[in-house]
Amino acid sequence: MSGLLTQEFTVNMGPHHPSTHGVCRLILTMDGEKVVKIEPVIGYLHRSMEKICENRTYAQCVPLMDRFEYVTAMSAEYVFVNAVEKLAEIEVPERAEYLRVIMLELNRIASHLIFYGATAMDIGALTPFIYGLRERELIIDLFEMTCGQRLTYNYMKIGGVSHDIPKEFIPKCREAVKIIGEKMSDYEGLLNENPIWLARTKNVGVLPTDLAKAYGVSGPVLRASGVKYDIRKNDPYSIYDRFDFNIPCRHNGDSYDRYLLRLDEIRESLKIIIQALDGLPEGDTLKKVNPFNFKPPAGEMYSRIENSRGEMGVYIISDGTTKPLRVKMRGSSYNHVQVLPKVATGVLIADLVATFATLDVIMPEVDR
Amino acid sequence: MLEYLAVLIFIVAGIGIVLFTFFFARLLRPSNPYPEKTINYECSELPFGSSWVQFNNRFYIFGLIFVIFDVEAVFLFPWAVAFSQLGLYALIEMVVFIVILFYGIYYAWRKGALKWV
Amino acid sequence: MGIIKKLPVYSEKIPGGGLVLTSLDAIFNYSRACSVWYLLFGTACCAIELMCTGAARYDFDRLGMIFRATPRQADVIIVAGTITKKFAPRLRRLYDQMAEPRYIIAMGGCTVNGGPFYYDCYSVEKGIDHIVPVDVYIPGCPPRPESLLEGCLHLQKKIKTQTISDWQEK
Amino acid sequence: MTGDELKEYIVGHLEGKLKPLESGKHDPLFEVQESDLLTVAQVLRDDENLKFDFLSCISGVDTGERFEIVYSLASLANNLRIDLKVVLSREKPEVESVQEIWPAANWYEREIWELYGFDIKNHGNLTRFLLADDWDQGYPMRKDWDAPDFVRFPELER
Repeated sequence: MSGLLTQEFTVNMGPHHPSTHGVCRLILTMDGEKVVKIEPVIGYLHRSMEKICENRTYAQCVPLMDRFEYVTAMSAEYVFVNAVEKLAEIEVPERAEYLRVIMLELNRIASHLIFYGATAMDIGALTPFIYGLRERELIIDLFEMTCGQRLTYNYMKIGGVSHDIPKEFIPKCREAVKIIGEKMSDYEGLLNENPIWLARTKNVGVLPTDLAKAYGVSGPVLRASGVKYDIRKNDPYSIYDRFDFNIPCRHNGDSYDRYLLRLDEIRESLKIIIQALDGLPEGDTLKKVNPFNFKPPAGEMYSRIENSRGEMGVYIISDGTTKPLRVKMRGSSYNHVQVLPKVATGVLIADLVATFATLDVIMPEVDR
Repeated sequence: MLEYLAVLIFIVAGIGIVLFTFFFARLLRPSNPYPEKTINYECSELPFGSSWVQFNNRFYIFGLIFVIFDVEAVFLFPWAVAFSQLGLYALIEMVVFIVILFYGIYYAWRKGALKWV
Repeated sequence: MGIIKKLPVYSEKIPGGGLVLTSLDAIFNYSRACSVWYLLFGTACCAIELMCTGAARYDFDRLGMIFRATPRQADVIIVAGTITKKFAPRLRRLYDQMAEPRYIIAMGGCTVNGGPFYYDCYSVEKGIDHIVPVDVYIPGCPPRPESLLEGCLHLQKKIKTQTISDWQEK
Repeated sequence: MTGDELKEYIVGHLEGKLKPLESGKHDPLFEVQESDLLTVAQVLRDDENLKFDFLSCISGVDTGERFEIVYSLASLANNLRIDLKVVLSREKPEVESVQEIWPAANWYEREIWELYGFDIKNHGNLTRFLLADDWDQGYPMRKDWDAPDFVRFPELER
């Protein structure tokens, strides 16, 4: 049977495709069902954010950073604000630091819940999508309570956070953490031992460790390939060194491990949130900085944080005026799409979809 | 003669309903084909290359073998339902039927049709 | 499409014809309005809001709106997200490949006139109304699911006011 | 290793090839000549207690009067982070491709070639990438770039 003369044909897994998480186009050369060559084409969401940032004051760049990575908008804001505060040596009040950590971890859980729903939907299961987004709404209510927006929060200001949390935030947050903790067993019960899920994700899209490091892969994808590296632990920013949480790490780097690792990370984030809620000090939440003529001293700075997808960084060059000279945004999905052809060639197209889903790529990070 | 009339009406009604639903919708819906609309959809890109290629039809062969044994199961159902009234003769008959088909799958297996390439 | 094209002409001549036409309109419009299938289409931040609107709490299915992956089976494209210059011809092609009667909901500031990417931006289309004919605009960046639902209700109202006679030109 | 020890160690180890700059606020920033970029990068990656095997990102910079390219490197094993800056000439900006040392650089360099117009030598596939297929208006990220429909944000007088 294998001696058949078969011809290859090229097909577009194009910009408008349910499983390319936005608008990424993969030109596939196929031999029947097997993918022979993948050539990613990106740029369908290139909104020239870096050019816009060069003509905005620092305070105006923050809402733009939300649109840079809109699934975890808090981490995009934080990475920019953290860079500017380090450039200008601004001391952030204690309460603001705690609120930031709570918001960052809540946003990480919300992003992993979207990952859980979207990956399952790509692989064919529709129920997890409804499960995941149902719990995510609890977290979105918390965000809405504090900063009024569901997706692009503009919550973190240079020097602190914009609003203090209302009274009913803490009980609602504890309740949400409890509910998500319980619902985790539903999520795992639905998919972890599901034979179809195992057949579709076990040793599919295996990313070896050296390939992962060579291609600058970071975050859960890197930790699923055996490298125990998390910026919150290895190069702690903000007050992450005060909380004890461990870094889940798995070794055979296939889609199943990447999926499991993100569920473990939800549990770690729940632990951090509880510790942060217990230790939340009183005090003011913003060290007021006049946003219109705020001029940080001239200098360059690459600040990076660990968001739900991987290492997110911002390289800011300020020349002492009110507008940054250059803001380079680094998203981790950029490297994950670059490593995709190395990981998913020679497999059936169904495995390509599973690999692409578990790499958890979203397009604004790639196209900026 | 009358019974045949009932059968005739039944056939005509069956075919009529199918044709009705099929063509009545064609009369009612707007149809406005123009070139940009009739290119085949390839994720909002212009389709390049042709899909008229020889490809490895491993799925087609599995589908074929499945259909054979699905039909076998269809024949088993009436027999299994009326099994108690039929007695020994029907049992032997069915066993022979199953053995013949069992030989079929053995042939396909030896020929390598079941090998997943 | 034979008879329906000539129906308005005949119905004027027959005394009770107008009644036939309007009642047929009512049937068509009601059935089309209550099951508008939207295309699974999302480029940027509004796509996440579209997903949330499709999920459990702000359910789209209440309005009879189910997501379809191909434009062949979709009635409406909810253009959720920024349309860049690179993607504009693709959006036009998607719209062309949809079967009539088809509609477009422009969701989010980017599709109305470029939104936050209007100034200093070299690669974003400033609004999509010069690419595809838009039926309903939904402001917001991203608009709340409630405003998206309201936009869909507006679309349903718009569908219910259509008549067969104006199908002929479209 | 803290920031200053790292600076001395690297300057000592790569005598004369790179000099630290003060403008790097949080992590050490070095300036490297374009000619010996590859040798410095090779040493930074393979040196035993440096091992910068993780290329975070490459940023092209146009400061109005000169072009620069900044490599942000990280070492997963020893938790270190530095930046390398290469100043390029204004008329003919070109730089060696560091793809052999860090394969992740492929797309970053391709993007810089497309948006800034730096010529990346022996890169392999410098092709259209982020911009629209029929883009012919030059290199948009340069400070002196302009286009007919390019609307500037109005200056709000305070």
